[in-house]
Formats: sequence, structure tokens, C-alpha cells
Amino acid sequence: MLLNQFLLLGALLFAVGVYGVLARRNGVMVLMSIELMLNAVNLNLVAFGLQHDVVSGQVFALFIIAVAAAEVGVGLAIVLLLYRNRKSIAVDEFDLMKG
Amino acid sequence: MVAQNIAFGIIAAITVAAALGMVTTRNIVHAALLLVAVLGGLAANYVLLTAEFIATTQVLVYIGAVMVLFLFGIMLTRAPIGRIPQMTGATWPVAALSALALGGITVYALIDRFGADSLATDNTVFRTADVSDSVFSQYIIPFEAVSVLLLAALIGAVVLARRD
Amino acid sequence: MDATGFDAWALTLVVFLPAVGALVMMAVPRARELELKMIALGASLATLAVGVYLLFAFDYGNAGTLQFGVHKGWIDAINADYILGLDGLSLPLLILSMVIIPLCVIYSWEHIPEPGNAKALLILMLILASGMNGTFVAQDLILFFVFFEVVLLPMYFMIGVWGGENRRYASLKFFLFTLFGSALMIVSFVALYFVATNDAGAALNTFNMSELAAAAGGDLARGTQAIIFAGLFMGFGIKVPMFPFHTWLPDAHTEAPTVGSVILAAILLKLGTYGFVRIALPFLPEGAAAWAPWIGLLAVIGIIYGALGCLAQTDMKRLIAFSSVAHMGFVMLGIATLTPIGINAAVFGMVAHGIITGMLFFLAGSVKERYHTLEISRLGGLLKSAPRMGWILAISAMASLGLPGLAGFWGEFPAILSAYSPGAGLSEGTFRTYMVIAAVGTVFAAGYLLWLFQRSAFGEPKPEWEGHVIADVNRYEWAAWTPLIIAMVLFGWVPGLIFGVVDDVSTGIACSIGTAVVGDCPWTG
Amino acid sequence: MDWILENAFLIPLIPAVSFLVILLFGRSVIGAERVHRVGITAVGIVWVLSMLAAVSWITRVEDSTSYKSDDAEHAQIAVNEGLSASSAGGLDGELHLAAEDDGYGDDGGGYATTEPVISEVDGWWSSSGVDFAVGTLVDGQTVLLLIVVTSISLLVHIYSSEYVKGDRRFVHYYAFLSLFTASMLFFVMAQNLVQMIVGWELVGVCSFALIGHWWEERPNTDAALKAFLTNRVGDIGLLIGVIILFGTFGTFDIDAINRAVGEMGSEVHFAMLMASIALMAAVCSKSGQFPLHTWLPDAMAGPTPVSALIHAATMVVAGVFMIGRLYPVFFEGFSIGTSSINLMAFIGGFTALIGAGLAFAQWDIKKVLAYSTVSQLGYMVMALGVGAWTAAMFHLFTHAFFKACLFLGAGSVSHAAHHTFDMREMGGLRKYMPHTYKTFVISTLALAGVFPFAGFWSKDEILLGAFAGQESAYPLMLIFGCVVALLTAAYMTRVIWYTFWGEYRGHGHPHESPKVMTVPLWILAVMAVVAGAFNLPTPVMRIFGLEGLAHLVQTYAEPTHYLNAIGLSHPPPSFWLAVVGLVMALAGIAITFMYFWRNTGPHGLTERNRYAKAGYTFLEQKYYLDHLYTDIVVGSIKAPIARAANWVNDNVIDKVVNTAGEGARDSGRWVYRWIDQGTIDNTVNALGSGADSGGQGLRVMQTGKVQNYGSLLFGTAAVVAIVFVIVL
Repeated sequence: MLLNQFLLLGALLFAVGVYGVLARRNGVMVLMSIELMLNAVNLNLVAFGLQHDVVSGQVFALFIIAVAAAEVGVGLAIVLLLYRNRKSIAVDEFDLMKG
Repeated sequence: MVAQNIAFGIIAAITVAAALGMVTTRNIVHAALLLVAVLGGLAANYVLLTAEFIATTQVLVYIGAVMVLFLFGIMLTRAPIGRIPQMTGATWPVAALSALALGGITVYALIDRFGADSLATDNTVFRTADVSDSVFSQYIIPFEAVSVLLLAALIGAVVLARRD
Repeated sequence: MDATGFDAWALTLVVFLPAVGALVMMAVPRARELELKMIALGASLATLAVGVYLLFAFDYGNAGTLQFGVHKGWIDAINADYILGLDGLSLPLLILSMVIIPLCVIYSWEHIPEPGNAKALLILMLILASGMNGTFVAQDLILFFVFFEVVLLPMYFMIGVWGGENRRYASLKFFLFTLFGSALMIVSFVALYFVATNDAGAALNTFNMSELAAAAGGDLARGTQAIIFAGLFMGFGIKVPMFPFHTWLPDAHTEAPTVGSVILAAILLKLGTYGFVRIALPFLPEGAAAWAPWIGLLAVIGIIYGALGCLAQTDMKRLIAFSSVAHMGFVMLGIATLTPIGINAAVFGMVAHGIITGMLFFLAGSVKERYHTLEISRLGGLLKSAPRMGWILAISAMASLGLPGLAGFWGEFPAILSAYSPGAGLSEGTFRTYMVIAAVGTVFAAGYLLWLFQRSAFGEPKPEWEGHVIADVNRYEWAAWTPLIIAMVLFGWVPGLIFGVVDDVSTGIACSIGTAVVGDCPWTG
Repeated sequence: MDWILENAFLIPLIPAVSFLVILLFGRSVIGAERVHRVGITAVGIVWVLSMLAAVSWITRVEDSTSYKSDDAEHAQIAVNEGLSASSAGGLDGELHLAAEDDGYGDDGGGYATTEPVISEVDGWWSSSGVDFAVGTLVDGQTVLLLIVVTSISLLVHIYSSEYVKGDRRFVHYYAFLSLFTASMLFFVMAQNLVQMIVGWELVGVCSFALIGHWWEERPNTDAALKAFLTNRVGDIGLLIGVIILFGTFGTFDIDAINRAVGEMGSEVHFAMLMASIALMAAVCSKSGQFPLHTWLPDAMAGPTPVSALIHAATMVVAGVFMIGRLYPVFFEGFSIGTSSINLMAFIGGFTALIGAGLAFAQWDIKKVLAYSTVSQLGYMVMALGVGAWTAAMFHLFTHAFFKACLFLGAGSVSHAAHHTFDMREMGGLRKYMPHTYKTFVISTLALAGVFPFAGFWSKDEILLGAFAGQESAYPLMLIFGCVVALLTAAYMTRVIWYTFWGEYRGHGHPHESPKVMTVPLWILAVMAVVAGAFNLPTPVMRIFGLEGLAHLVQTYAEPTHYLNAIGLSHPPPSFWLAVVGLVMALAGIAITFMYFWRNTGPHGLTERNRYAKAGYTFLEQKYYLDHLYTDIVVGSIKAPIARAANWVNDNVIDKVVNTAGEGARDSGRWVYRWIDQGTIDNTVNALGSGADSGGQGLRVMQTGKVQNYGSLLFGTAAVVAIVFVIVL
């Protein structure tokens, strides 16, 4: 097996995740795309960990899973709040920071 | 080795396809289910990379917990179940361009740098015990920090989502 | 050099007493205005009291060396120390600053400009006092820079909040101009830190000003020195302000509230010239010699140009502001000659300009308060409607145009005199040309000041003021102005008071430049 | 005996204190209508002190003359005197140069050298370790000026108490009179050049304040400004001249500079030339010399006693005094000793000529006198230019008295004739105010230079100086001098004619002024008669057997300690030259008389008929001569030359001043508008607005939408990554 096959898979998933984050209007979908990106990173970490013979890669992957869980929790809470206040979760309808 | 490569090929194809489907489908529930497929594919990849514990965690945490969260989120925001016409924003070409550029350069860089490096399969196989040793000794402080983070996120989510 | 006992604390007190006063004031509610004023006055007078102590304890026989020294560690990471010290160069300016602030507080007793809020205004004044006093006694470049910048924000707010109609524009212009200069200045400071060497060629890596001055550029090449000097030149030159960096000044002065103008003219401008004498000249003698003809040129252009600008003004305050450009031109001409007499003249000019122009701005503020305009063509007959104020204006104008017997003369005449034979191998022909131009500038000065005086004070009051009561000088104004008038006359007749104090330092500086550039010093200290 | 000479600082101090007292307590404590007593008392004390100083000085000169027989002893005394001079004042003065050099007197050609009394205190100011002293220098020249200034000032103080009574600013008037007296006295006893500048400027300010005394009226303030600014122009020269002297000799000390010039001579010729030219500009402005004299007639806007004191007798002679004080400098710089024409002599002579010419074209009696002052000051400067130091100072002395008398007389006339100075509204006043008339005539004769009045003697010495010169004569100056003598007599006669003769043309009833005004007039008139006695030539005194009293000014006032070193010589008196001068003066008077008479008859031009009505019938039969003189001499002077001079004065010189002022203002406006506001300020503003519009452009990108930001972020990341990976 080549190292690159995992890395390239990770890269592709990451790019797809980026597209999802940027293009999807639904807040929940954006969060899901973010999960995708995080997982792509995880794959890289584990692959590099194996390549370099260190356990840290797996440990970091674990941490990321934990952090991702927290992020999803908070993120969904925010989306929920948005929905409650604006009756919509389409992210392109929020432009309070318009300059 | 061949078997593993074949397995990887199949898994990778499913994963990428599911991922693409996830970001393009107009049905939000389908998207969530496709995400399950992607995460599952990744779990399989972890197994290929001899990281069984990660794979297990992946399945438990993501497919078990996170997906439930997402589904709840979808329900609570009363997203229409079924096809929605405007799931993708008007600026999707820009998004696609950014994603393509980023993906392309990453792919190029990876091929340029690692080319045909084979994965070192004769290295130590880390077992769950090794992982737990490492987590509870060398990474104890980050571990605790993550615990606090989770707690904080929990409280934060409760505070944010409270209806009052 | 480190002092002991109270002496070791005196300078620290001078710097931080006003700041402590400001802190105390913050705790007092806004409505209790009288207490706030008393605290401000108390803090500034306490500072002045320490200043008086310094005046008596100062060893005038050793005016050339730093006294009341304090040397403590501060920011070890960058070798910046807390070093304070006082010598003959700092003393007059420090005292000037300590005198002006209480006078401004007294003047503010009944003259809080729109939109009110005496608390904030007085706090800003005290912070300014801390910054200015600190600048004059700091002996470490980083400390100097910090104090130099501390004065910026209070002045910005003073103009921006209590200013005239166009205050936002003016305050921003002031802020940006000065900040721009400061940016280049700090670059030069850092460059000095890294490249300054002693005579043996070893890097000094210090911000200690006395060490840098003692090194006198070490074996730095003339080109290097000139480049570093250019940064300092921008930083200090904008503050002075020198032509062509002067355009912030008329706007800032015109828009600033009266006390702001007074402090700006009396002291803030001196930070720039002080920087030249204290830092730019002694640290980089070759650089100074390379730049001196250009500084001289800009100075005389400033003299003539400022005067022409004055002649064109129709607003009294703006005219006075432009006259600062001309007067600071004389100061810079003195500095550019790199001679002891020139530097003496410059320091005298700084003090005299501080007193006289401060006084003129006070007057402009009071005129504005009475007439609600400073349009010269609408004034007139001040001598008739408010005779005492008219006479004070006369004395101040005469002092400003350099009449002997009043302070202004001793800033101008020796500056012109010094240009006759400049030091450090500078071209005599060039500087003698400057001398003649500067002398012509004195005529212009008389022209615009007397023109101003004729239009505003002579003649009958304009019909539009019929029925208005134009009050004469009130007691707060008397209290604030009397010391300045006395100082004008005193320094006019006893110039030795300042020359005697500064002389040692200026001779030392000129000598070190002369030694570094042409290898000899024709003046005996 | 030398106490007063060593403590001369008291002399300016007393009026200065009087100034402060009047200014601070005048209105409140003393009472506004009584302040003149303070001023008169102070100046009275100073007058007594000045007289004491004069006596002390004369004694001192006598002493040194008698010691001259014994050289060794003389030197010893000189040293002692120098020592006591600098230490006896209780000041920490240094042993001065004056005490160390004592040899000049020995080759002084029969004149004793008397060292000046210098009292000084170090540490007035300092630079590069050198202390500059402040102090007093008293010698014969100083004493001479002390007498003039305090005498005239005292009389003017007394006279003013009536003339300015009830004025809106009586207190200020007396305050500034005191300040002026103090400043002038400070000036004449200046020990160094910086002090000289101080005094010089201070008298200028007092002049400014007093010309603008009635500042409610615009013309007065304009005149005050013009005076001050014109003087400032000259001050450029003063500053530069002083700086050149300092640069050359490294000291401001007048005594040291004068001695150094005497020693170095031609070594420093070029520097002295430059300094002299620069200082000459100062003299031109202060002493009303061409081409900076135009302020002086305008300065007549001030109260008349002020004109008498400041603009006739004292302040305007400051320039002459300065030349005399720094005579070695000018002597070397302009090569007075060897040339037969030089800048100073020419400016003086030319000014005398045009001033006299201009005096014909004036109707304002004070302006006639002002131009006359210009002319007479030109005379003094010319005298100095030809090397006649003593003659110049002597003329300064006599002129002060008779010109002050004339001005005060004019004031008296105006006091009587309802405050007008226009001669067309006067006439016939001799009947109403006999005292004023008599004193005015006496002073006129003195000014015209008629024997034996004071002006005759001093003018004669000037002509003699020009005639003899030093190494060679100054022929042009002699011609100038003679012509001016004639013109002076002529225009003054005209004034008398219009003012005191004929019928009264004004309104109201003129009356004689009170005693407090006429007594000063008489005192001055007496001085106008006898002041000439102070420097009578030896042959004249021999007639009376009083040879010892001849040449008093020359003996006592001349600073021989400086002048002997440069080798100044004194020409012997000439009887025939005196006759020529006298004839010129008488001719001037005669011509004028004939001129006015000639217009009475039927042949006269109609425009001049009113002069005929004024009555000069007894001159009728001299018609032919009158025709000759009138049309050819007076006519040509009056119509083309004087008018042309006046025209040039008003339209060229004045215009240049005005145009320069306007031009400066216009160019100021222009520079301000186009360069300052247009270019420099705009550059700064353009930078600001550039930043602003850039911000406005970038603002479009701030949509507030998260995904746009995200696109930018990832797009930029991609681009940066591409750059890093592929390019670098």
C-alpha cells in the first residue's frame, strides 16, 4: 500500500468538504461538511502515525473526534437558536456583519 | 497486499462517492445518511491502517452519537424532509473553484512530495493499550483539557438551546 | 550618577505625580467639579513644588552632567532600563512644562470649552503633564519613546472632543502626522541599538542615552549615520514642525481648545526640538553634519514661509499658529549651525516661544470667548473695550516679534548670530546666506504681528459689538497670565538665567560633534 | 568725583522706575491728572545727575591733561582709574582692557587721552563658556548725549503737562515719555553692541507707541506701523553689522572693538566695509536717511512734544550717535581718511539736499520741520562721512535745542490755532502770540545758520570738515552743504511767513500759550543762541581772551582714546568759509522774502495774489531780482525738483515700500492658497482620501455572509499554497 493513497483520499474528502461548507445553504449541512473535513484530517493523522511509527497520530485523531463532537454540539445549538429567532437556517440570509 | 489494495479501492470509491453525494443531494436526510456512509468508509480505512481503536471510536462516536445529533438538529429546525430546490447557494461556482483549487494543489503537492512512497507496514502495531498508555501519560493534560472542553460545550449547548 | 535620598525620587515624582492625580480624579464623580479642579491644581502644583526643589538642589556648576539620576531595570528582554536624569538642557524645558500645566488648570477654572466635562479635560491635561515631564527627563530611548507617545493620545482627544467645528479632521491629521514620524523614529532607535558602536568598533546594544551620546556615533560611516538621522529627522521634524511637515499645525491649533493650543504650542512642539538636541545631534554627529545644511535651509524657508502664511491669515488663532512655524524656524536654524551659541539660542528660543506663544493662545482663547469669533476684520478696538487685555496683547506681540528686553529677542538674535560661523566644517557661505534671510524674517515677523495688533486692538470697536459687554481680564486670567508676563520680561533682561544653565550641555554637544566630524573643538566648555 | 561716572546705570534706572510707577500706580494711587509730577521729578533728578556726570567728566579730562606732562605718572593713573572704574561700583567686573592700554594719548597730537569709564558686571548671558557682560561706558560722547537727552526730555515733560492736559491717555503718555527717556539713556551708555541693540529697539517701540498715541484714528496707527516697520528694515542691517563685528573680533565690547580696529587697521578692512554698509542701513532707518526717511514725516502724527523729543532731538540722532560711537569701524570701512567721497558722506549729503527740497512742498508746519530734521540729520551723517566727528556731534548738540524749540513752537501755535498744523489756516500769529513768535524766529535763525546763533557755528564746522577733509577734501559734500544751507534758510523763512505774518486765516481767536509752555520755549531759544559757544574756534575766543574755553566739545566730548589711534585730524578754522556759509544762509532768507513780495504786484500770477494780500509791499522795488531768483532758483527748486522729489518720495519710494508690503501679503496669500493649501495640504488629503476610497472599494467585499468570507479564506489559502508549492 502506498502512503499516498490514504493521503489523496483525505485530500479529496477535504476538498469535497470545503465545497460543502462554501456552497450549501442549510446550516446543518454546513456543519456536516465541516465534519467531513475534520475526518479527512483524521485519516491523514492516522496514516502519518503509521508511517512514522508513533502512537501520537492515533491519539490526536481521538482528540479530534472528541473536539468534533463538542463542535457539533455547540454548532447545532447555534443553528437551533438561529432557527428560533429567524425561522430560517439558510446561512446566506445572515449578513449582520455587512460592511 | 493486493487484497488490501483492492479493499482500499472499493472503500475509497464508496467514500468519495458518498461524500460527493452528500454535498450535492437536495434531500437533507439523504445527506445525513450519506455522511454515515462516508464516516463508515473512513472507519474501514482506519482498520486498514491498523488503528482498530480509532475505527471503533469512529463508529461509536460519529455514527452513533453525532449522527443522532444531526438528525435531531434536522428535525428541530423543521427542515422539510424531502427534496428542497435551493439547497445550494448562488455562489456555488466560486465554492467549487476554491475547493478544486485547494484540492488540486494538495493533490499535486502530495504526489510531488510523497510520490510512490510505500506505507511502512513492518512497523510496530499499536494496540489499544498503547494508545491508552499514551493518552493517560504523555497526553494527560490535553486529555483533561478536552474533557473540560466537552463539558463546556455541553453546558454551552444547553445554554444556547434553552428556550426562555 | 545615581542620586540618593529624596533626590533619587524627585524625578520619578515629577513624572508620575500628575498621573497619580489623574488616577485620583477618576475616582471622583463628575458632578463634583470643584473638587476635581482642586485635585488637578493640587497635583500640578505639587509637581511644580518638586520642580522648585529641583531648581534649588540642582548643581549649576555641573550643569553639563546628569543629576538626580535613577537607574533601575525595566524591560530586561530588550535591554530597556528605567533611567531618568536631569541636566542643563532638560531643566529649563522641564520647569516650563511644570509651570504651564498649573496655569492651564487655573485658566480652565471658568473656561471649560464645549461640550463641558471638566473631569475628562483635566485628567487629559494631567496625563499630558506626565508624558511631557517624562520626555524631558527620560535617559533611555525606549522610555523616551514611550513618554513621547504618551502625549499623543490625550492631545488627540483634547482636539477631537473639545475642538472647533473641524475638530475631527484636525485631530486626525495631527495624530496621523505625528504617528508617522514616530514610526520612523522608532525604526531609527532600533537601528541605533543594533549598529551603534563605541570607538573600538564593538557593538553597544544599548538604549541608554548617555552611553550612546558618549559613543558619538563611534566608527559608523557617514552614510549610515545620515540614514539613521533621516528617520530621527522625520520623527522630530514633524513634531517641531519643520517646513514642509507643518500643515498639521495650523489646523490642530485652530481647532484645539484654548488650553490644548497652549500646551501644544508651549511644550509639545518643544519635544521635537528637544529630541534634535538631546538625541539626533549627539548620537549621530556625522549624520547631523551631513543634514545640517538641509535643516538650515528648511529652517529659513520655514521662517519666511511661516511669515508669509501669517500675512495671509484672516483668523487670529491661525495667524498665531503660523507664527509658530516661523519661530521654530529660528530654533532649528540655531540647531543646524551645530555651534554652542546656536544650541543655546535654540533652547532659549524654545522656552521663549513656549512662554510667548502660550500667552498669545491664551489671549486668542479669551478673545474668542468674548467675541465668539477670531476673524481679524471683525475685531478692533480691543484697547478700548478691554484695555488691559489689549496691553497684554501688545506686550506679547512685541515679545513675539523679538523685541529686545523681552524674551523673544534672545531666541532670535543669537540664532542669527550663530549662523555667521557655523561649526563642524559647515559651509560659511551657505549659513551666512541663511543668516541674512533669517534677519529679513524678523521684519516680516514685525509686519504680521503689528498688523494683527493694529487690526484687533487699535481703532474704535466695530459697530456690530455695540451693546455687547466685552469684559476685561478676569481674576482667573490674571492668575494664569501674570507668571507668563513676568517671565517674558525677566528672561528679556536676565537672559543668563537660561544661557548659564544650558551652556555647558550645548558646548559639550557642539564639541563632541566638532571632534567627531572635523577632529577639533574650537570652543572651550 | 567719579562716582556718578562709575554708577551711571542709575541714570537710565530712574526714569525706568518712573515708568513702572506711572504705569502701575498712575491711575490708582497717584491720580491720573498728577502723574506728570512723577515724570518731571524723575527726569529732573536725572538731569541733575547728568550735569554732575558732565562736571565729573570734565574734571577727569582736566586731570589727565595735566598729568600728560609726566608720562609715567599718567600711565599709572590710567591704570588706577581703570581699576577703580571697574571695581568701585561694587560689581564683580574684570580688570578691563581700558586699564591695560594707555599709550594712545602720547601720539595724539596735543590732545590728552582720557580713558572711558567702564563699569560692567559679568554673566549677563553666556555661550560656550564665554560670559558676556552688561554695563555702562561713559566717555565724552556719552556725557554730551546725556546732557542733550535729559535737558530736552525735562523741558518736554514740563511743556507736555499743559499741552497734553486732559488727554484721553495722559497717564500712558507720561509713562512712555519716561520709558523713552530711560531707553535712550540706556542706549547712549551701552557698554556693548547687544545693549546697543536693546536700547535701539526700545526707543523704537516707544516711538511706535507715542506716534500711535491717538490710536483710535487709522492714519495715526498707519504712521506708527510704518515707522516701526521701516526701522525694522534698517534693523536687519544693525543685526548683521553687529554680527559681522562679533564674528571678526569675537566680542561685543564696544571699547575692545574700537581699539582692535585701531590696532589692526587694514587687516580687517573688508570685514569693516561689510559691517559699515550693514550698519549704514540701520542709520538710514533710524536717522531718517535717504532712502528710508519716509517714515519720519508720517511720524508727525504723534503729539507734538513727542515729535520734538523723539523725532527731532534725540531718538533720530541714535544713528548718528552710533556712527560716532563705532567711528573707527566706519573710518576703516569707508576709508574716510583717504577717500574724497564715500557712501556715508554721500548718503548724508544727498539726504540733506532732498530733505531740504521737500520741505518746500509741505503745507503742514510739522512736516516742514520733519523734512528739515531729515535734512539736518543728513548734515550730521555727512559730517561724519567726511571725518568731521566733532562737527557732527556739535551739530547734533545745537540742532537738538533749536529743532526742539521749533517743534514746541509749532505745538504752541497749534495749541492756539485750534489744533491745526496747516499753515494755510494760520497767519498773523505774531500779534497774538509774541513769545512763541520770538522764540520761533530765534530758532529759525539758528537753524538757518545765521551769525551768531548756534547753528552758524556747528554748520560752519561741518562745511570746514568737508572743505578740509582728512587727506583730501570732499568737494561734492562742500557743494551739498552750501546748497543745503541756502535752502534751509529759505524754507524756514517761508514757514515764518505763512505762520506769523499776514492776516489770520483760521477760525476762532488765537491766544498765547500759558507760561508752562512758553518758559521751556524761552529756555530752548536761549540755548539756540548760546549753544554755539560750546565749541567756538580758538581765533574767536582769542578776541575775548578766553582761549582756554575754545573747542569745548572737541576737548571734552571727543573719544580721543579711539580717534587718536585712527589718526583723525582737525582742520584749522577758516574765516572765509564761515563767511561763505553765512552768505548762503542770508541769501536763502533774502530770496524767500523777495519771492513772497514779488507776487504782490499786478505782474504776479493770480494764484499768488493772496500772498500779496498777506502783505510784503516793502519788497516791491526789488522786482527784477525777485523775478530772477523766483523763476530760476526757487521756481525750479519748488516746481520741478521739489515736486519731483516729493513725487518720487510718494510714488516711488513709498510705493516700493507699499508694493513690497502688498506684494509680500499677496505672495503670502498665493503661497498659502496654492502651495500650502493647494499642494502640500492636498497631498496629505489625497493620501487620506485615497485610503478612504480604497476602503470604500474593499467594503463591497464585506458582504457579511460567512460563506463569502470562507470562499475568500480558502481561495486565498489555495493561492498562497500554489505560490509556496509551485513557485517557490
